[in-house]
Amino acid sequence: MFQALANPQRFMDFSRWAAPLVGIIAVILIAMGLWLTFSVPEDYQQGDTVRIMFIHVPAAYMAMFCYACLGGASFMGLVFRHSLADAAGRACAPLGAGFTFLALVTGSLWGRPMWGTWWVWDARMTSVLVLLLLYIGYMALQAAIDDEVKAARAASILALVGLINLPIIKFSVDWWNTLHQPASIFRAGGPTMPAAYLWPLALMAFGYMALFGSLWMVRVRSEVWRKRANGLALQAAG
Amino acid sequence: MQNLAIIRGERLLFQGLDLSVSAGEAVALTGANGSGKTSLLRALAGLIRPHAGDVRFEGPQGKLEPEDARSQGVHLLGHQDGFKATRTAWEELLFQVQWTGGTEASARQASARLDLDRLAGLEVRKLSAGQRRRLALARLVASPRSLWLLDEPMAPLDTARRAVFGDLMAQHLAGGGMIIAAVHDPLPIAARACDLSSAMGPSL
Amino acid sequence: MNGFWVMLRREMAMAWGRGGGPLLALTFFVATATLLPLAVGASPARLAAVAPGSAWLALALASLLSLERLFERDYEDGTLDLLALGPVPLEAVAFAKGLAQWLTNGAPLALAAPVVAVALGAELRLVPLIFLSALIGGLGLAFTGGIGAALSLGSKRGGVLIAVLVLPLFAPPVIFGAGAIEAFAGGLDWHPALGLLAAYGLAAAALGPFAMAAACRNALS
Amino acid sequence: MLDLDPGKYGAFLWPAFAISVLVIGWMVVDSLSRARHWRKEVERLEALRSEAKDPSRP
Repeated sequence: MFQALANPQRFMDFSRWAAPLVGIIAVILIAMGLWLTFSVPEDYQQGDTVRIMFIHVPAAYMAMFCYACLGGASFMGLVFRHSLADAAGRACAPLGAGFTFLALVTGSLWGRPMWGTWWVWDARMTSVLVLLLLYIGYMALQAAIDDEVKAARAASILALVGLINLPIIKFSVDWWNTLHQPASIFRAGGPTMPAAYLWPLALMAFGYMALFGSLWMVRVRSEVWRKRANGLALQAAG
Repeated sequence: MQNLAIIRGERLLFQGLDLSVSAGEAVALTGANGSGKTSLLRALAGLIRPHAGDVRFEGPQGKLEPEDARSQGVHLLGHQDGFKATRTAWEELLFQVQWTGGTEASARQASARLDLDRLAGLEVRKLSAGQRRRLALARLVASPRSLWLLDEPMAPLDTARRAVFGDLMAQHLAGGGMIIAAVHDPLPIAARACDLSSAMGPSL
Repeated sequence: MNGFWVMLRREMAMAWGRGGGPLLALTFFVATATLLPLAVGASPARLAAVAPGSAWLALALASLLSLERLFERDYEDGTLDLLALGPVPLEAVAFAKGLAQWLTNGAPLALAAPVVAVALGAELRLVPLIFLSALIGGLGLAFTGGIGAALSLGSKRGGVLIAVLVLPLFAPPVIFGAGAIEAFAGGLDWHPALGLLAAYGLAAAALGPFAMAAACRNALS
Repeated sequence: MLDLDPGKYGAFLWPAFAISVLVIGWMVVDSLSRARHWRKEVERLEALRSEAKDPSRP
């Protein structure tokens, strides 16, 4: 499948109909998810704040998912030298950073009533914060190098190094968490969650994923157009 | 090299370039600035990846792997000579010679040959451009590598030094070596001209 | 003489040479540590609690300093072109540079770490472990930092950019390094933490050079 | 049916949703506007180029 999409023109034809379609699917899923979010019974302990979980957990999941996509695009870019893979990486990072930022903000708002503070160095929140720093590092490196091809390759190398380090960071933060034992608010996740909550969570997660997929295609399309425009401008000047 | 094409920053420098150099031969690359002379030399040295076409090396026993050929058989002398300003001429020459396969003895010999001995103790930043270029040439002489890739080697040299350099090049060719040099004014040795600006074959 | 040793000898000579060697990094290390009591007050109880941790934090920041010198100068004056055509691949060159960075920058900092920690109120019995964790941690910091240095070649803002790229990757060594000391201080078993620190360092030393070489080739192209 | 009254937790629930809408909104708007901008740019440059090639064509 990847080889087929590697050629820019075929990707543009494919994404012309795929992006809007996936976008519509995303809207439907998120709408249903939100509807359920506000109709499921509140948590006996957390009260209504548990509803924030339905926008926090998908965002935190997307933060990781986008970085995996970023790593995949970087690998394709480095190994197979697809210019589209570089465009995919460049397009994916801001979206991933957005979801990561969302995960941090909603997580802090969700925990606020219980912790009494706006931020607690909880294992999961800390690793999401480090992930946000990795995204910012990727984008900073991409912006710092003038030559676009070199910038894309350097950023791809960084993304792969980050991808290899991600599980290590996750493990080290969890290990560090056991050393310091702060309160963890995320006991709600996992099988102990009442069945009624599973539906909105799944709908929102898939909704976010579809949203990301559609926006990613849109941004890759704009990257392809930007490169074409640069080429034309160069020719006009040349 | 066959059907070589190089793109730098989305600009096609040249394409469809076919050129083969055999032992004892010299090629002078000419062409306007920005026509890709330096990029071609760097592509031959394996630093730049050509957009199309390939570079092949053949040794006495037949085809050589590009990596081996480049790590043992290629000297690249660019605009910058890679010397650290705060280290002494001798320290730098010794490192560069040992790094490219020469020995301390061959370094001493080359330094004497290019009468650099009295500069040995000086820090590189105290040397003139011509002296630094002779120091770089000493590396070429001290470490026996068959292919010399030279980027405007004559620029900082005065006429007397050019003659000395001409002899060195002639000797290198006589010993079965090869030279590809990007130049503006003609080389002091017989060399086949290859104009890059005209090497614009059918558009890609 | 094997290319690797020629390279290592040169890197060591250059690091110890006229550049004053690790003096700058050591001064920065001590300066950062002295700012701590000025910032949080000098009450021994409060300082002692954070002494090992902040010594480790200052160590990580100090190891960032000389990273820019690792590749940038060779890239700018044309040496990197020569290094790419040497008898050993760029990966070996990168490994030599990382090793030299650890020996000429990491080791002195590791020697200074206990002094700084004790000055901040750490108990004397922690000194051997602080030195050990700083030395082992230095390996990971040197090679991961080296990746940042190589990646930022050709960018306009070297120094700060390197910090932004590698500080998130410094999370594991800082956690395991400081964690080992804290575990020891708290009477817990500190061996696993030190083991993980060593594992991170060795992995960085094994994998880092590949990323550094790829980044150098990218910058050279 | 819809429990839209979070009671005292409203001060945390609504900001969380508001920020989510803002950030996702920014992502959508930025992506779409960027795509439209560059598509227009390509069309403008192509028109310019075809015009330069044979000005006779209207």
